[in-house]
Amino acid sequence: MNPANYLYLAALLFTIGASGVLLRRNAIVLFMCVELMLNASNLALVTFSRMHGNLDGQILAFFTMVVAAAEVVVGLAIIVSIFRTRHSASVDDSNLMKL
Amino acid sequence: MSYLLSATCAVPAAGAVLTAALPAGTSEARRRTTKTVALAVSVLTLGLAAAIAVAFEPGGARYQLTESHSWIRSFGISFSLGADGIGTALVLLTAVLVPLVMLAGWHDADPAAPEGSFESKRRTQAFFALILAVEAMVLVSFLATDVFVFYVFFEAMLIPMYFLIGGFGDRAGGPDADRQRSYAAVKFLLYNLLGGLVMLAAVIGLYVVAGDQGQATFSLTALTDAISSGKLVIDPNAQRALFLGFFFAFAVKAPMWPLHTWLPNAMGESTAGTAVLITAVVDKVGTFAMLRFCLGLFPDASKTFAPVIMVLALIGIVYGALVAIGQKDIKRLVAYASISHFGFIILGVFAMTSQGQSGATLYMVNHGISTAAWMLVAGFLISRRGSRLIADYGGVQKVAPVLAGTFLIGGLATLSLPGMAPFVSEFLVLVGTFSRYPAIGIVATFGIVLAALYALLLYQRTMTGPVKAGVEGVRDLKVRELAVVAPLVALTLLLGVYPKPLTDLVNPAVNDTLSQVHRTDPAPAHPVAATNGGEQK
Amino acid sequence: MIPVHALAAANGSGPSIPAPHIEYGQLSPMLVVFGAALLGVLVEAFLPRRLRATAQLGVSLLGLGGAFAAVVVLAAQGHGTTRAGLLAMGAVAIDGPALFLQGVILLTAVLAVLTYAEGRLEPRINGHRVDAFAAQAAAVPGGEQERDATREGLRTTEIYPLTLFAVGGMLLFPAANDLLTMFVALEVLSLPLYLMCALARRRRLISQEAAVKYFLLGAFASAFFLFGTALVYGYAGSLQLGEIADVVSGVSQVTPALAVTTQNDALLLIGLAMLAVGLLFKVGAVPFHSWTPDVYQGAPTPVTGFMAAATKTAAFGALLRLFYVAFPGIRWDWRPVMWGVAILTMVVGAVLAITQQDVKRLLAYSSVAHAGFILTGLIATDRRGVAAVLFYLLAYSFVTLGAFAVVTLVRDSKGEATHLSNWAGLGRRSPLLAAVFALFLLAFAGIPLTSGFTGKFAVFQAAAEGGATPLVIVGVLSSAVAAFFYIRVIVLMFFSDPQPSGPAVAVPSPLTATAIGVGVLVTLGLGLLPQYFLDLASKAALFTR
Amino acid sequence: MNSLIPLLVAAPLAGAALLLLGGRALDRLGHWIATALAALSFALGLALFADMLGRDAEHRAVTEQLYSWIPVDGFRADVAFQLDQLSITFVLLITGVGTLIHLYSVGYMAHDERRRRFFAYLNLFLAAMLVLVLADNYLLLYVGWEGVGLASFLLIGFWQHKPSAATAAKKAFVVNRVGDMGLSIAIMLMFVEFGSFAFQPVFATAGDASEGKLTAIGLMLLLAACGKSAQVPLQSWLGDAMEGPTPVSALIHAATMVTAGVYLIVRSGAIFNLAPDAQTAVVVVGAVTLLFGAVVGCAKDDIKKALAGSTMSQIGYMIMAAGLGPIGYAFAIMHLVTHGFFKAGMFLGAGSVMHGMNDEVNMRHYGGLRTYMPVTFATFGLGYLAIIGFPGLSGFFSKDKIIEAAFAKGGTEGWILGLCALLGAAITAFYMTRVMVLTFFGEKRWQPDADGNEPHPHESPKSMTVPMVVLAFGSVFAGGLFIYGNSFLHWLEPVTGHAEGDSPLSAWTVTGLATVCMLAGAALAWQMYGRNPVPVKAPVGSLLTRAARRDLLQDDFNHAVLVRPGSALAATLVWFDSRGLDGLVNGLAAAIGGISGRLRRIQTGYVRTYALSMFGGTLVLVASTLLMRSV
Repeated sequence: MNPANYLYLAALLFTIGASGVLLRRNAIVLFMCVELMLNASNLALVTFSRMHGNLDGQILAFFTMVVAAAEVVVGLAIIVSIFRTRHSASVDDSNLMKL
Repeated sequence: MSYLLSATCAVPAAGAVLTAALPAGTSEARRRTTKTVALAVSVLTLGLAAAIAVAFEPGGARYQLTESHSWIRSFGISFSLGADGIGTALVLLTAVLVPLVMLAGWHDADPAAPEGSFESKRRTQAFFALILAVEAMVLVSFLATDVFVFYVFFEAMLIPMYFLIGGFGDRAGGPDADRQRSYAAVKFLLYNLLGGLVMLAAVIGLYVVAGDQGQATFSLTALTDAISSGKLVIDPNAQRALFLGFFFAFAVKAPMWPLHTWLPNAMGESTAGTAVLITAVVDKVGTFAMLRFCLGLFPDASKTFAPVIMVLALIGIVYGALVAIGQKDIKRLVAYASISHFGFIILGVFAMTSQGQSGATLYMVNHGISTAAWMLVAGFLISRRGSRLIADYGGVQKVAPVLAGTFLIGGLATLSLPGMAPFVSEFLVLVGTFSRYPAIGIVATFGIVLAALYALLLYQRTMTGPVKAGVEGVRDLKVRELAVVAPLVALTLLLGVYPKPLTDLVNPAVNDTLSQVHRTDPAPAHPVAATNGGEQK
Repeated sequence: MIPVHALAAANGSGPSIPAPHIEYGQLSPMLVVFGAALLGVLVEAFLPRRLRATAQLGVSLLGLGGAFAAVVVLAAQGHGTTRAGLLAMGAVAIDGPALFLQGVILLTAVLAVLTYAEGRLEPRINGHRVDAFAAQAAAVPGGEQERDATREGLRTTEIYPLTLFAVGGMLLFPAANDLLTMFVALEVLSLPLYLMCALARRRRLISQEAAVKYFLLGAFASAFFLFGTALVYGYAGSLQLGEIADVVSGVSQVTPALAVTTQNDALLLIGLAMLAVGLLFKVGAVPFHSWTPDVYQGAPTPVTGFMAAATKTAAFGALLRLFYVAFPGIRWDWRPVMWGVAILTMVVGAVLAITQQDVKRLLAYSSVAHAGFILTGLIATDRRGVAAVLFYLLAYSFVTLGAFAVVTLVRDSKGEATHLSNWAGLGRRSPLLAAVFALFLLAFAGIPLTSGFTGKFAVFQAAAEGGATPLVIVGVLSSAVAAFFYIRVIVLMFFSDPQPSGPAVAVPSPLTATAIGVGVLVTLGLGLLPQYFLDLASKAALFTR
Repeated sequence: MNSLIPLLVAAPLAGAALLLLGGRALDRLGHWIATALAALSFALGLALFADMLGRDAEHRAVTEQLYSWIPVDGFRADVAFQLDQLSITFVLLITGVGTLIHLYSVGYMAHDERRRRFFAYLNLFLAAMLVLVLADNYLLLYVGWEGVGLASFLLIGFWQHKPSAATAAKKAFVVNRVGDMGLSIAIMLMFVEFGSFAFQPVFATAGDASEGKLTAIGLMLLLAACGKSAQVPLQSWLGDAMEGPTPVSALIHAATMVTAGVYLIVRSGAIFNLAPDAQTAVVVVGAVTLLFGAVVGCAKDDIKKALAGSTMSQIGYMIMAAGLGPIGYAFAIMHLVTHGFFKAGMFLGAGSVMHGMNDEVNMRHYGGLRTYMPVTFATFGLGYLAIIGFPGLSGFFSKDKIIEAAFAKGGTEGWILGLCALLGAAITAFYMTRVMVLTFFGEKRWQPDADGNEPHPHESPKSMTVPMVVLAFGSVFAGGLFIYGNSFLHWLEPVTGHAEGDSPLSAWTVTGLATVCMLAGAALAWQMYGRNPVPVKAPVGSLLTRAARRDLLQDDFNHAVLVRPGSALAATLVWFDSRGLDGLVNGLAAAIGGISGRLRRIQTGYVRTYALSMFGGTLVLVASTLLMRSV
């Protein structure tokens, strides 16, 4: 299969993720969309790794997964604490500071 | 290497720190200590300035007593000082005026508010320390022979000046005096900062342009030497842009029409002493720098722009005088009169004749002295009556004849009465202008009529006529105030009758400047016979 | 680059894996900081509560101090200049810029940690001194649990290890020599910061809001960075900056795969742009700046100070390395774009700051404008530009830290009084403090004889020499606009009457006083006698690859 | 001997300084010190005069170089005095009349609490006036020129508590400044043309310059002369200047300062001789003013203002004579000197009358004073006879010579000028007779003053009458002395040169005509005021009378053409400065603030908006990076 297709898929996933960040209100969903973007990058990395015949991309993909996990930990902690305060996971409710 | 120049600058700087560090407190004794220390420092500075004048040989090199200390090597900057005739004259002016300003403002920083309010306990210390800080920075500006050093102090002096304007008023304003004063201070700072920042771009540009040709230095002497010897050739367009960058800053500081509108606010809202510092000392850095930096570094661009600048200066002369005539506020009137005078100075600088430039330099000194006298007496008057409005005065001469008399002398000096110092300089400027630009010279001469109008109208309205209600209680000048005015009046008369020491000091530097711009005086059409000309020295 | 055949070869030779060569000595600053962070975690776990605060402070200061000492030693040994090199198989570069910025970050962190430990500002609770951080971060604001925690005088001492982790990431960030390391460093420095933002004792709602905003946007930006990494990797077939540079400028050997991918410049350019997005987000450049005011305002002020100073330093370090090491070959592509970003950043930052009413937001916008000024130095694309940026970051860090430290001192009953109207007349009540803050503001405004001026002069000069005269002019003009709001604050402090019920200025402990004092000294020192540090920056201004 | 010249100036200058700085300690003696110093100066003048007489005509002019004043490259201004026949004439007039008026003022100002200051100003005036006439270059002359202006300002406004006095003082100074502008420009022109503005070199080289340049210089000098000597169009200040104490009017605004314009033109003869167009302008100004002043003098009821009109008119004669060139210079000066005597005498007489009449100045409130103030009447009467040109008295000779010279100008011009001068003589006789009759003859029309005090006219004290008597002697005999053997003409000839004109009328015809005119004018006045009762309140009068009372609408003209537009301009500029220029600056600041306020709104506080801006920013960044490559 033409490796370009994987790249197209990666780009598509990335765009979907980014759109999700822009469109969804729920903080958790929003964060999942970011994860999607990271995974799109992973896909691209693995594809390129394959194309170039070296492992750098794949290694980075593993790192990405670890980082994503760490992000989840931190992110969920923050989101949960704000949910407990506000009883809402909508990011649009966090709007005290502006202008 | 002599350390006289840096000592002269360092003494007031150290004095400022010392004064600021004196113990705080609002007791009379504490305040007097502060004032005495500050005054002593400024007198010491005067002594050092006098030493410079004595050590300076008018016939010698352009820059004397030079010293150079490595400062920021990375940018080719050294802390270089050097006195030339023009700088020395202005150093003397500054050193003379500062003690007088302090003496005049002896009580300006006394607590204004009743005990227990939020008035700072360091008010007095701050006031005198700021004055000394301004003095130090002004002195460095007059003596700097490094473009960067000049720039730094040119710009840095804004800050103490800003606090002087914003923090200490003359207590004669209306109900929103505080707001007006902080507006004035901000306006002063922003205007000048904008000018300074534009100049910063030009300073950097100059360094880059010079660096491209292997002259990566900020040393004024090195740059001017390279320019006059042709080692450094700045492309005309670049030269014009750089000139405008420098000139803009100086024109704001000077201030030249139409960049002058900060001055009336600043002088109107601050204390009389501060107003004198602004117009007589700080603003002189602007006109001084035109002479030293604009002409020295960008001779061709200076010549290109000279006619435009002359016209703006001319507008300033007439405009300033007319607006002065229409003023209702004494201090603003003096401010507009100064704007008119700055027009003359700029005219003299850019006429590029030896009379014009000598006149402009003398003008800086003389305007400093005469306006100081005028403004300080006005300040004494305002402090007594508590109002700046001309309409609140009338018949003061009846109750305070000496005050009225000195005020008249200040006014007469301002209108350049022959026999007083400003006449010498004004006439030189006019002659110098006329010999190259006759039309501009003639219109500028019209300024002397307008000057008579605003000066005498002010005198007539405030001092003569029946005694107005509220003026009866005005006391005549006290000894301290006389001690302020007397030297100024004496200098005005002395330099009017015998300006030779000053002209001798200034002439060589002026000739050097003229040779930098490759200008010679226009020759008379039909010179008088050689026997008469031969006597000229 | 770890080629596949190398691993295969290792397999062939036997069960032992050749250990990668790690230069522990040269990595010691980071190792010390991470070690201290882990120690901090242990302290948190095992030490009784009453000892924790002191112990954490000690551990942090020792760790940071030790790391700084290591940096100094490394620099003295010439690792910044002659012995600069790539370490850990090319993952990390220890060279002049890296060491210089690590030094700056460590010093800033020391001062920041001092302000964390400040215990005299908040009123004592049941005899317990408390600091600026939440009693119990997990407790619901205003809830029963929080009240209990507060009554018991609890303190979030986790802030210290978190900070140390962040510092570790920051140390690595400007030293990262491949995109993988850079990404990891980015996350390591970011994740603790997200948490730290949420830890304010007062106004916990906005603190949490700041955290969530920072987190979501930070993660979003990281995603861009990562995708950019993927694209650049796709183009160059390598993550190491030096090798990318070789491919970009066409000096490396062309493998068949490279022959295909380098056909497609879009990969490179889009990748570069997305990498830049990730980093520009961190430095707060327009249009990626929108998090700055909210986060700066909401985060606990000591954290804001740390974040504003150190994050910016680290991120600019990474940005410099990225552009100067990996992409000098296509500078004609990215320079114009960065021009635009710089101009936009300077102008928008300055203009938006004018109408701000909150001192922390004001400083946030000011930091945006400063990011723009620093970018002009970056655009110079020569050694002088690097030196200028390094110097500017040094100057800026201390001013920023000092300024935020001053902000912590102006308080009323509800905590810090950050609304500008509360600052009216401060100069009459506490002239010294107001004078110090004024000094910082003047340094921000770039008034001569302060460090801000020297820095600004350096970057503008570098930019002008690099041919970016219009940038200098825009910079100068936006400096004038920026001056307006700094001066506005000074006017408010000195020339306005104090409000009768206005805030009081708390008397700080020596900890905060030290932080402020050092800030003042550095501000004046770099303004009056900058030569030594300019030399240092200029010596350090060469990237190794 | 020459070293005494600076002392001439120094003596009164020292007096001024001493009196101003000396404070109250000198209140009791100050006036005598001032008078003594004035007398000393006069004595020095006499000594120098005697010394000069002892030398040949060619060697009489001497120069005393004091020091280099403004040494700038290519520019040389010295403080140097030149004493020649012309200047010694002035020196003697100034110090002589000046001393007398000092003496007079001792009595006149006896009750003024600021007498010391008055004498200081008088001394200051003497010093400045002496600098003016002794200067050897135009710039130093300028110092004296404005110095007398200053003294005039101080003395007109001496009673500063009166707003009218203060206004008049300022007006005098400002109007004079317009003239001074002319002098400045003239000096600048000379400098550009000759590289010098000292008398000797400029006059020696004047011939090299083009006539256009010389005309320009001449016109500028004329402008200066118009200001100082109250000639049309800068005449308006003189009438108001009568607000000053009467001795001031006598000394400054009759005898000396106002004649400085004549001095300037005569001194600059070398330039004017080469610039006929400028000369024409001078005679036109002189002729117009002599009629103008005379007409104004006819309508005034204020004795001092009537005399001021007369002064203006008489100086018009002198200016006209000076404009005639070498045929008139000497006569201009001669009339100047005789006028100095009789006009000063009459002013002192007027002062004496006012002194006796509770400071009343309205002649309609006088009448029949001759018996109450016999000395005043006699001296004033002699002055009167002198000014109207009664045969044998000094005015007769000097004025006659000017009329002759006017006719001698030749051609139509000569006729016009001559007839003007004759007409002027007739009007002079008319208004002076009117003054004489209203004051000293007829019935008493005395009115109580504002406080209700009835006047008790009495003769003035000796200190006042003695100077009047001395001046009356001068009024009677000076003319004859000067004309005897054309001594004055020969005396001045080395300085001014002399030429005989080509008169269409014989000298005797002119004398006859002048006498007839004089008699006609006097008779008309007698008819109108002597034979008919004089109304205490001035009748409305004809249009011309009303206009003349308002100084022929000069102030109305100046007000409409200069003052009102000027203040409107100033007000407009004040508005423009605060609203226009400053508005622009504040507007710019407000605009940036406005932009900031708008731009703030993109900071909505919503995370998703921020994300959107980042996303958009990324797209732009990517797009522009790609675009850069394709460009």
